[in-house]
Amino acid sequence: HLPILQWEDKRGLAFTKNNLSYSSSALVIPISGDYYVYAQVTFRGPVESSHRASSVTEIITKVTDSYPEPTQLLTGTKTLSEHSNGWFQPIYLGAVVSLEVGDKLMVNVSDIRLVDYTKEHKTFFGAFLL
Amino acid sequence: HLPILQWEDKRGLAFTKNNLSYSSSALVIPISGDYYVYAQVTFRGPVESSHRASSVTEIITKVTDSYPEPTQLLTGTKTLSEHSNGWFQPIYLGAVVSLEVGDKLMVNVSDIRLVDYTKEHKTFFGAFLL
Amino acid sequence: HLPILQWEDKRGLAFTKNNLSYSSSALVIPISGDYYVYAQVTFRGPVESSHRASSVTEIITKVTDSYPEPTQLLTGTKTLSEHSNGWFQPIYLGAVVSLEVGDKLMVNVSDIRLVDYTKEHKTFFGAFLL
Amino acid sequence: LRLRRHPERGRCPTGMNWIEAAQHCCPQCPAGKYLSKPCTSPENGSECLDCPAGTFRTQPNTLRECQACYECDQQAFQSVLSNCSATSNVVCGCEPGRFRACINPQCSEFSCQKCKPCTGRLIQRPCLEDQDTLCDSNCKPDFYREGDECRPCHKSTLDTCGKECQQVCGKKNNQ
Repeated sequence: HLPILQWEDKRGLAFTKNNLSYSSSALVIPISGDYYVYAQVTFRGPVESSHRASSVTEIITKVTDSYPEPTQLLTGTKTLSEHSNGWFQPIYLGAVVSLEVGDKLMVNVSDIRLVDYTKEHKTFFGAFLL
Repeated sequence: HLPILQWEDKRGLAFTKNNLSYSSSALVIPISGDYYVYAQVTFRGPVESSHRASSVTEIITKVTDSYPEPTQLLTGTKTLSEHSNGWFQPIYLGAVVSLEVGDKLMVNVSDIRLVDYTKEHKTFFGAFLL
Repeated sequence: HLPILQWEDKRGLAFTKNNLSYSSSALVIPISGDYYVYAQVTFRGPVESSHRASSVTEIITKVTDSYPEPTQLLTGTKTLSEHSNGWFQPIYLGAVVSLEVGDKLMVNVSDIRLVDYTKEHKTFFGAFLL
Repeated sequence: LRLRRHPERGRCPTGMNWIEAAQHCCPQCPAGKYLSKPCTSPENGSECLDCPAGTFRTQPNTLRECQACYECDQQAFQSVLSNCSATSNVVCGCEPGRFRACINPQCSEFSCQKCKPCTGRLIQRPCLEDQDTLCDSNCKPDFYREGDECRPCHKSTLDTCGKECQQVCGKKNNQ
């Protein structure tokens, strides 16, 4: 599977409430219902000249105890035609999905080394119950 | 007018509820109010070398029985500087719009051949009442 | 600080309601709570050949009377590898943020000359209380 | 069965539209206006107001607002061909000396590119609104080809210039 991002859930702009909790890289759904789920990952590179990424991908995934396979809910994938001396590429995803209590939401990326984790307002992840 | 996308509204992650119905390529608004409307289209190419797209456009449009012209609500247009051997480009749009009962929402694209319809988590469309 | 965009709040698709008001370039928060805040800016260029922008940035910022520094809530930044004869680049941002009554939300951009202000459905800004 | 006194939703006589809030048909407002208050009954008139400055409606309607006018992208050398009026959107073109280079197939997005000057060549077709100048492939008399360009013959550089230049400019001097 693609690497899973880990998130800050308390400090700065980050918060969880209404029993939507965060544990081991996942948002845990407290009550079944329709949620608007969203995430933005800012990718940046090149990291090492050796590795030339040709594309970047962000996937919001659902994992549920009752099914062994993760479900890909939302995917943003973009090829890179960027020049050598430094590039930035944000990918935003958001949509309504039906979730069950206990479902876990995670964000996977194609290459964790390309993720700009330096500023909380450039890479973020969240959900709210409709 | 630009080509209109058709959508799956029942199988997989797709669903409609609370009387928001889907028919002939459009979401039909059941009650007047403010809705958060969103759509992502993943474009990919080149399809045939003969046709070199220089840009891709996604438009969320409103059509109403009482007015002969569609209204463009949200537009994402991106030029392509992509290399020849395959490119991907997602465009996400979302905003709050005031809608009347019976209004129809559709998604138009600049070139339907460039739309990646292969995976439901890459191209999606929805709305919810605030 | 980066230039602040000014917005139309009454004509066409634009509107404000439920006491969310717009004044001097800012949305003013009427009651404390969690808001989904979003904005899309379509950038386009080149404007004058002399100025070659290498990237574009959009930031949703919060200003509050009780703190002298603005807080960057959401940032989208993208490098440009575009060709000479005209490029377009939309950046969409959206997330849930906790806001206090009286907080002001604004949109800053890296270069105001590169903002496509010509059509209301290409560049927009909004927020709603959860 | 109960006879429906009022037409069902959506079936109004021409020139009238169903108003959901009022649950009856109302006369349309003319182009250039919008519905500020629905009629109290199909027999009465709707209250219509002029589209505010900067907005328009091209068709008769019962909509609650007018559409915002587009703006021409003056920073990108667009010019106003016709201003926005209460009944029509703005129409944009390019400043003199530039032509429309379409960015999307529908050409609703375009950039204004400089017209080719055809220095040293005859103009086959002048620069049009949506097409660049078409230059003759051959250089004009007194001009010689250098790569893609046509350069003027100069007496002063005659002996040092290249073969093409010698051929074109040298011959003229010997006549």
